[in-house]
Amino acid sequence: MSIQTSATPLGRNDLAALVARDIAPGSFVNLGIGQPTLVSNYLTEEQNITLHTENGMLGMGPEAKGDEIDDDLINAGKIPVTELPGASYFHHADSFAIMRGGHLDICVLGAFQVSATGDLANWHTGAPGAIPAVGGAMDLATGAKDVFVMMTLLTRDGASKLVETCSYPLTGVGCVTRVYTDKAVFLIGPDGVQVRETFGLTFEELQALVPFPLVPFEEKAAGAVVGV
Amino acid sequence: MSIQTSATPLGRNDLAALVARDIAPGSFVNLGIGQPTLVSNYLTEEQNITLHTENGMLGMGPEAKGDEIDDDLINAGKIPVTELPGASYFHHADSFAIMRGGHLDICVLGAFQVSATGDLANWHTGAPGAIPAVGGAMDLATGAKDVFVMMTLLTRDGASKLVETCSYPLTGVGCVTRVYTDKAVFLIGPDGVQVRETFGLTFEELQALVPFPLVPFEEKAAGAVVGV
Amino acid sequence: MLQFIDTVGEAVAAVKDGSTVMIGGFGNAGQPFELIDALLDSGATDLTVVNNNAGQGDQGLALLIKEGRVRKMICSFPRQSDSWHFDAKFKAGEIELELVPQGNLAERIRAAGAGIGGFFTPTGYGTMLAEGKETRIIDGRGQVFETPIHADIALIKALKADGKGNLVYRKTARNFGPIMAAAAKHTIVQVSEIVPTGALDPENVVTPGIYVNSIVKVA
Amino acid sequence: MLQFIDTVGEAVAAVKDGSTVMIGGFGNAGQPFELIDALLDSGATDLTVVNNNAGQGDQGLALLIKEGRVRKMICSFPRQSDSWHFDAKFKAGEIELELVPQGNLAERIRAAGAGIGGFFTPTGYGTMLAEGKETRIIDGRGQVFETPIHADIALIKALKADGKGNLVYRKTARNFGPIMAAAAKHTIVQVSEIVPTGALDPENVVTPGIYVNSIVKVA
Repeated sequence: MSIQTSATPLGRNDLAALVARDIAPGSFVNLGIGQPTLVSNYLTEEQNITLHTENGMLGMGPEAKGDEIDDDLINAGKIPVTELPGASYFHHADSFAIMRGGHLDICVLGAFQVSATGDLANWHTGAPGAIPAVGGAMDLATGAKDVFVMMTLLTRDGASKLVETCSYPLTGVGCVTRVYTDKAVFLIGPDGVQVRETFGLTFEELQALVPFPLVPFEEKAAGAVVGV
Repeated sequence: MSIQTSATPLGRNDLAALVARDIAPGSFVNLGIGQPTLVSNYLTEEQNITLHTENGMLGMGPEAKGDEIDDDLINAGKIPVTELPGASYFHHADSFAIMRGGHLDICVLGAFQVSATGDLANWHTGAPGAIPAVGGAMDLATGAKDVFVMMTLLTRDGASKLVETCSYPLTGVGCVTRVYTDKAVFLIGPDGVQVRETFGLTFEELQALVPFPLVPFEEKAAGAVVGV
Repeated sequence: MLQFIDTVGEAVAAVKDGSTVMIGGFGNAGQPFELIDALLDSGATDLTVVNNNAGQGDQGLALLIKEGRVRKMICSFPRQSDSWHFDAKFKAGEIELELVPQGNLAERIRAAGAGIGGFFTPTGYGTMLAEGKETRIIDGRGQVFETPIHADIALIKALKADGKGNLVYRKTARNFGPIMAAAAKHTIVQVSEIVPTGALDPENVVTPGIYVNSIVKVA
Repeated sequence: MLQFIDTVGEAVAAVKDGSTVMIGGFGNAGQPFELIDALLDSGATDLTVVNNNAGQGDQGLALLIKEGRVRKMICSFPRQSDSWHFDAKFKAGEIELELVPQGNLAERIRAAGAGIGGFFTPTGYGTMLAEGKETRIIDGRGQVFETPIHADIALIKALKADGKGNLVYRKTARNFGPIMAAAAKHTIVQVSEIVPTGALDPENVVTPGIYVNSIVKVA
């Protein structure tokens, strides 16, 4: 197959760099807590990306260090951050109106599972006695124009997180458009799940890991860069 | 009857002064276009009333004159107005949230008809071919804590505008709490329409003009000053 | 992607025949007169226009209506002393009118920008403007179901824009601008001044640049 | 009527047993810690609390929960690494939880302040948080009916207030403050500074004084 682009699986940072490259210049983006936050390290000034944080800000800068730390300026993960020129602040309903009204070009989220039709499960294990917490995950999943997921393809037990139907409680239905994993990049669309590239394994080896039929990427289909 | 307070009917300015006196200190008030606008001339500094205009402002001052005129600062009637210290500006949805969310203590409106149960008709004659225009009337009628109406009691043809059931198209259902007219002040409540005072006629003479039974004011019922 | 455009004519080229166009302003305050004039010159027709009024005198929106370019008006207050062009078209049956209480107009525009599928409001309940609409009693009050108003284009006026498209307005000229910017797919703004990015205090930005597509400075 | 109050203790006297209390803040930013401490001292109990979280560490809301004063939490993100007091009460069945997606929480609070009887939103559709709720398909998207969250009291933190009760906030500490101020019958605000009426630019007021009942300056 010609779609393989790397001889080894991608590490978290390489994956973050790949996601960053795929974001169109001028896009408005929300990066979820955890692994997606790494993407910000690889966005270039030329890309002119504006980052949104759900707690009321556009134009969020890098994590604050030392004297920059201001208790009144944090991100959704409650980490102190900085403000870039051209930033703006707004209240929570206005902030979620940006998310829910379809104004964000891309959000990047972690996941427990993604289904073949783009269902997302990333907020609750459903384990008995577990205390659920949802935050803004459902709003992001439902509201952004494109929802990218970053995750390892397999659980620690070797099960695929890309599944025919999610067994974990859903965050959103049919919302995920791309899945970036250590082993491959998947594009989810009306024609099924396409494999755009694989890392350290062939399409056939990848297919053996995923419990539903995959489709090799066709050049005529959705390309790489997404956003504005 | 002891409720008569004036030997003659009240003129528009005297009526406006009466309404102004009945507004509690510290109230937030919206004055409708036309006759209700006169009320602002009789509000005192001690009352500390804040005026709202639906096109996005709290803390509206008197009409602008001469050099004060600013095309960007108008009221709902599109008249140039002024800004008082402590004013604030907001967009239309936020402005109507103030009205619709029940935050205005009082609005004062004109009317074609008011019914015995407080239905208001003040936006449309319903005449064939008439072009309707509603503006913010329905939002004010439905949203303010108290809706005061100012009008003459009788039409030019001598018909009572206080009616059992409105024949004109409604603005709001059961929303009017008080009616200030040249001939009497009426309080509308669950126990019917009380006459608080009459101007230039007796209760019996007033009753003869109004096509449903009126109730003389009882001291134990709602008093004069309304608002915060 | 945000664009700074030299002329109002180029800016309104985004308006196509059949477009739904929101136009900001209440009275003259906040009316983007230059953009409306450019829209008149552009020839775009069969428009649905969302504005509080339906044109006044012989300028702006009134001329668009006079020239037969507006198929439908969605507004709260069409009839005014000087709305003669609308009045004539309406009486001739040549323009459609959707009359909306002003607060429902504002909230429906806001709903479109905020991704709300519809909402219940007491405004209009029991009146002829609720006829044919779904109603229900909520907490003892009759309420009417209202749906969002989306638009292809918004034409609005602001005071200043920075390099990111962030906007501030002036006094009661703010009115419909912020909610229309959020409700339209493509928002075109005329401003009096373009300031460097960083010159607007982030606390005081009223419309964040995410809602803005095209900015044109009008002298 | 707006009141300027000397102490947080007097300010929170308005909170009664059984009250629904909205508390501003996201993380520590915008948390009215002094008002919450005063509420703890006041002894008010059987409270329903609306906040994004359910207390962190051994301070503020976490202590109210620990002391058994909160009957029910309405929040989006109760479980955190340091939410041990909530976790213990929840596992013991001693506190009720209404878990709400954060955007629905914000929009439901906003709806209460804006007089909206309820609204449809795609958020949560097809998930367990929509179970038992009314749904409908609007423009091809599944949507869930959500109702306003009203409160008796809001406790919020702002940066400055003027003599009319107008408020401005600071950076991401703004968060839930403006919408909670509008949604509660009685809004209590702690501020860092009280400035003379006229000192705040009317263009930059975030919460107009109409939404504010009590202001207390906290050093």
